[in-house]
Amino acid sequence: MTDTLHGVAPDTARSLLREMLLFRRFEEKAEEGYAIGKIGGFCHLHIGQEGAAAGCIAPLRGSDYVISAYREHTQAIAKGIEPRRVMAELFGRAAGCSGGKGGSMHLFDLEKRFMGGHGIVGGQMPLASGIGFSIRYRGLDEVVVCFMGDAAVNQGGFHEAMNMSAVWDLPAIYVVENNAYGMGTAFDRVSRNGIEEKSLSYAIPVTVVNGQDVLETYAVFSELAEKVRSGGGPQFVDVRTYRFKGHSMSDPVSGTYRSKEEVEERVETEDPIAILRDTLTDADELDQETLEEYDEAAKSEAQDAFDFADASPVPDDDALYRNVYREINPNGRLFFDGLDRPDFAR
Amino acid sequence: MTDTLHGVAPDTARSLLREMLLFRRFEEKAEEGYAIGKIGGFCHLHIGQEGAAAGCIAPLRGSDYVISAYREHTQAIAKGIEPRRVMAELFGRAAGCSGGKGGSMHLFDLEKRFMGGHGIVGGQMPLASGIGFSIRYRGLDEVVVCFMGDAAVNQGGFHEAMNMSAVWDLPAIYVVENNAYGMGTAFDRVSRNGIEEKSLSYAIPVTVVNGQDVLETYAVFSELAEKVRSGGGPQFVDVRTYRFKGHSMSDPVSGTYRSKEEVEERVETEDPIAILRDTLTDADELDQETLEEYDEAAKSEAQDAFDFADASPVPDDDALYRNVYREINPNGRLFFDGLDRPDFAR
Amino acid sequence: MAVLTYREALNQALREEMERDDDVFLMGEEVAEYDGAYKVSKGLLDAFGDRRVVDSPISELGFAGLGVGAAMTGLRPVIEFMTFNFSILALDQVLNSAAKMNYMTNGQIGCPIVFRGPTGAALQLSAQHSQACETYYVHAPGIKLVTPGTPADAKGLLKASIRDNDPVAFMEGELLYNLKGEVPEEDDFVIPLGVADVKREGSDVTIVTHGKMVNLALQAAEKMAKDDGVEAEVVDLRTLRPLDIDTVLTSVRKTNRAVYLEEGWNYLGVGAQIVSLIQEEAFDWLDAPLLRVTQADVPMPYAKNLENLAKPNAQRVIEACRKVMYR
Amino acid sequence: MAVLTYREALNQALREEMERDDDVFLMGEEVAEYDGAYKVSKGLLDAFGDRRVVDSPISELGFAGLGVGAAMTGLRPVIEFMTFNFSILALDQVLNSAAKMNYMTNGQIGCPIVFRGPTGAALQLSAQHSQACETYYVHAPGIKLVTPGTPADAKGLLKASIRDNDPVAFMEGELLYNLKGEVPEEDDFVIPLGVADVKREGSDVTIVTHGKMVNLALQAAEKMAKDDGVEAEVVDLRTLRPLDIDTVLTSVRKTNRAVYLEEGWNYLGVGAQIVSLIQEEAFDWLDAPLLRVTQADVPMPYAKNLENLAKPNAQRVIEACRKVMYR
Ligand SMILES: Cc1ncc(C[n+]2csc(CCOP(=O)(O)OP(=O)(O)O)c2C)c(N)n1
Ligand SMILES: Cc1ncc(C[n+]2csc(CCOP(=O)(O)OP(=O)(O)O)c2C)c(N)n1
Ligand SMILES: [Mg+2]
Ligand SMILES: [Mg+2]
Repeated sequence: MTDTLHGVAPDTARSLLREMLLFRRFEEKAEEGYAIGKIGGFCHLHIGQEGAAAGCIAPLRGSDYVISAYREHTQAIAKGIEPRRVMAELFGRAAGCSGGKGGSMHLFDLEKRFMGGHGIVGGQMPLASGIGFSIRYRGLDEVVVCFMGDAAVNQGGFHEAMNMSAVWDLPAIYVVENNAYGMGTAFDRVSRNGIEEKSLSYAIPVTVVNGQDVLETYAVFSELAEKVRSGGGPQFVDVRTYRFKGHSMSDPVSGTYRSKEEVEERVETEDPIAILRDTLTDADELDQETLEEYDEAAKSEAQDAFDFADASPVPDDDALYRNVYREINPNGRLFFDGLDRPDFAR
Repeated sequence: MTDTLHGVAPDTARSLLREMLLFRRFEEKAEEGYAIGKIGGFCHLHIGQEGAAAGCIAPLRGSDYVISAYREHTQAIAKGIEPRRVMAELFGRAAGCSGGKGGSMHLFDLEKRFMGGHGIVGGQMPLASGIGFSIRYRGLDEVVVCFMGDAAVNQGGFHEAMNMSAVWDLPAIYVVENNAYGMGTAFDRVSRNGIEEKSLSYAIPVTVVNGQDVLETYAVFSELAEKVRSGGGPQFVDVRTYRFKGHSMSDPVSGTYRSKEEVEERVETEDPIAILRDTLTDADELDQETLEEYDEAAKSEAQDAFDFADASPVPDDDALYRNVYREINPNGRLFFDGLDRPDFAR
Repeated sequence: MAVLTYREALNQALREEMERDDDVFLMGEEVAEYDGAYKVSKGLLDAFGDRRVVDSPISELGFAGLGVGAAMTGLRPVIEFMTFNFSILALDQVLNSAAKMNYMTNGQIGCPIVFRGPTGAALQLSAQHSQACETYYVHAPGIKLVTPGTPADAKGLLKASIRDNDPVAFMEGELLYNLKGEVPEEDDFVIPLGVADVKREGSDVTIVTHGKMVNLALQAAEKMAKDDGVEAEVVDLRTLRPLDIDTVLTSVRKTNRAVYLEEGWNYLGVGAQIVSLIQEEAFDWLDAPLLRVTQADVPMPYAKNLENLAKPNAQRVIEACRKVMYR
Repeated sequence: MAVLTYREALNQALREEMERDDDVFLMGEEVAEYDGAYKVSKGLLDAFGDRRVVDSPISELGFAGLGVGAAMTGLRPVIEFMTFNFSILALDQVLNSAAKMNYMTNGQIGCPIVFRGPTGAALQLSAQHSQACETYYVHAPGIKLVTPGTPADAKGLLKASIRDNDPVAFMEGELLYNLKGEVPEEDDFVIPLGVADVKREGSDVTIVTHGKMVNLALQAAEKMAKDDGVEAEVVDLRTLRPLDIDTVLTSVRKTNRAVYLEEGWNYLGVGAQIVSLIQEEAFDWLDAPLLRVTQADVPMPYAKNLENLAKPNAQRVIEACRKVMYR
């Protein structure tokens, strides 16, 4: 039993299932919101990769940090941001977790220690090392988990951040959500070797995980988080996963870069939700009824988030100039645009 | 015999000795020129590292490219630029290989295929990959050799350039002149592992060479150059060497970062010139008289370069605006400074 | 004249130059198999193969520098930045290698390279994907900057940029790619760099602008003509370096007043230099201070209502024109 | 008042702020064991240990971004760029992370960080080591820019910059480090950002400038007073964002003419913005066009004679002043 569950307690396993169902239903709602024009800009869905979000983040503490790229809706929820506030952000509403100013690519919640939501590929890497540096500087037993896509490892910032983390033994876990493609580019067209070798130059230990098996992912991250927490230094993880949808809502699901057949086959055989469902069912830890219950709950929470976002007001006009600076110096001019501005924006 | 000579023909070995003697004497003259204010700016001497310049470049063809950083005086000479034109450049004279506009850090000679002379640490790395790309694009059997210091491997540009070279199998040899320090920083303070592991992330083969043994270096590079030339793809080389002088003329030879004793000991035991002298002497391939002859020749060539530079005129005033652009478009304004400019600089 | 989209015009220019000269190649993210993130390079992989149309890793500093190295040996790379927002990562290679190479080498080694892609804001792409990058590319000498606002200019100027022997930054716009316009069909249509274009004649006020904003300037001008009977002259700089300041001065000497319109930020936006040149060279002709219409001085917000407030619009252009006309 | 060098003044400011606040740390190349490439951090490693004075790898993008990440969690990093020339490699983290963070997070996450180091040319360091970087740091909102020209300003403004809750770029100069000047000894000497300083009073012409050039402006002013009996007012902006434009306008309304002096390039050099603001806000007070004295529009050459031709000098400032005074 516990074998197929990778030593994960059945209750935990079930809560991971519920989480993944919520992520799936949430992203479907986001897809809908985008289709009817309530969500704008770029919108990158996590459908197919829910195992990584749930399995990597569930083992963390509230005081641990998570930082990511732009495909981060479900990670934000996994770290504790209410789905309502995530959806409201996608809708560009004041109640959004970034006040409507960030949007899909820039979800933030300092209290939940979800540090974004970054749009420059690889840009979050040095930031993560900085968060790790700060944890070490203050002698805390916290951990920072940094998500990136496979294509991000080719950025210079990856190299520099990994090296500094190794040199200073920072409490950081660098996680590649390896879905094998960066937009339309298969990873093997932009690298001679695999992700699992990308930390060799820094002597940072690597672990390869099947991200479609959330239980394996959960088990591995529970162990890694404690290793890092107890001063073991940085870790690198190659989480094998697959993107079921297009790169963003404006990109095709398949095309020259991957065939319809490939996608169908992976969706068929590697859906992290189906895999966990079957594991639990085989282990007599889940019945159809319970599953449907979970799914209904997920659907209604996603719908609730959608309705909340849809009903909530857009930012007031003054928000345009708010938060450009934290400190409006009493002397001198900070703003230059010849427009009428609220008094606080001199 | 041939054993201690690493299979290098005695004549070749003797010419390598003459080269290194010239490099040493040339750098001593540069040191003198800087001390009396005839050379300005930053001036980075290669004394102690002559083995790398001679051993890595001598095996190359005239049609092969060399590109480097700012510690490149002797490499420029090794690739065929007349010492007179190199010294004149250090003096900032019109007869310099960069017309006096580049100086010590920016030596160039397109005909000799010496592609600089670059001052931004790591900046030459992507350029080298571009030269390699161009060789492959044109289907030529040329090779590009790119020199860098040990500290340069921590630059993002190193990472990106190495990866692209691996992906596209570029005919490039990336050579780290590993003198164990970047300015005052010992490499082991800015990396967890050694230079020899820095190409693992790209699956580029690495070779470690004792750069103080010019014959070993020559032998290894003769082999690598042909491998790369015949389509073997990029190579990475960790050339172990040591800087006998300060980082630049304005830096101390020793200090908190390395002890006087350490420097003295390395100079004593690891002078590439002394090592080759002894090897040849032991192999009965060199006598005292010949050695002195060689050294006299080197001294007078260095002195000749110095005198030539000292006697040659500075660039004319119009040179200030020459070569900012290759093409002065007939329409529109290209220069903005409100100064009187020669007619060609509209 | 054929009616083409801005995207098609760029595609034609690339095609024609690649056919003309085997030294021209295109490199960037998604340019080959994906036909380009914005489909500008559609069909080029099929036409020229993967030797000349090359998908790169996400390594802006690296492939920009690789392009410079290739140009140092005489190739003529066209480097596509998916957007110029990402090119900030590559700026060191642009400024310290490309722009300075010909000078540092005393003219031995040139750098005939084009860096191209969209600049500025599209729709709700938020702070990190909406930055107008002209300032970062025009401040330093040694590189030229081209900013076409119409399909015809896009084609004629891209061909000229590829043939130019110096580094050229060529800035497009996501919101321009679908713009339709007439493009001359003559078989080698080239527009020389450094020639501004008076897109609309008028004698009451001069609106100077570049790139995407040309179309907004024309809208504003038409509206003013209808509503206020004011005839604004719209001067499209087209290339920011070389800069055809004479055409601007001629217009200002006629209208005695001018407004600079650009989509980016105000503090050292392009307009600051144009204003500084106009007041220096046409001081006695000015009847009013030169005004500038720019983006609000904030990072671009995501929310649609805020984004609309942040971007320049016709009303603001009209108000600025009225102001310099003391109406 | 104690007489200190600019270098000593910076060192004192760092020391005092690090003593005052454990959240302040210094990171950069050679800042610890080597005491700093230019010895600005001399003795700080001994005083504060390697937890707070940290030698970094040569990874500008990386350690700038690391600083931003640390600031996101409330630390107050001082990131030293050996020179700002190298910071172009880090510009993405400065613009896309530091400057936009507080806005993108709707004020949840600030970025109290200082990026400091020398900018502009020293002596014969050639094209890649002689670039004035102000333009790249002042164009985008969300970051402040400080450019002290004297030891007192260096100390008072560095302390203010470290305490400021926003990202601040703090630009020094190799050629300033040995400059001596009086520095108040009061035990917490802070100069608020956004206050320009009239370094010399005069009624005939206004010279506006910043940073290193302040001293050249004063030389030129003294020479004019001696040779031509002309009294120039020298306004040192000290901080470019926030910008004390009022002090500039007050001076120009008095002298009715102004010259902007800076060491960098002309096209979108800082002076372009100041000119654009002055002509907009003091149009009717101007008796002559505003002129600018800048570096020659070329990459900095190595040869001493060419470098001297390229750099601004007192004679050029004087000629510009004469011109705006129609003499
Ligand atoms: C520096 C930079 N270059 C290019 C882009 C455009 N872009 C956005 S996502 C993406 C692909 C990234 O793929 P990967 O890292 O594998 O993440 P995934 O989308 O697969 O999750 C690209 C090229 C960007 N945002 N930033
Ligand atoms: C991007 C960049 N950062 C910093 C510097 C300043 N700098 C010049 S040389 C140097 C040390 C380089 O050491 P290494 O690469 O080992 O070469 P070596 O001097 O030992 O030959 C530094 C930090 C620079 N020129 N460029
Ligand atoms: Mg991917
Ligand atoms: Mg070294």
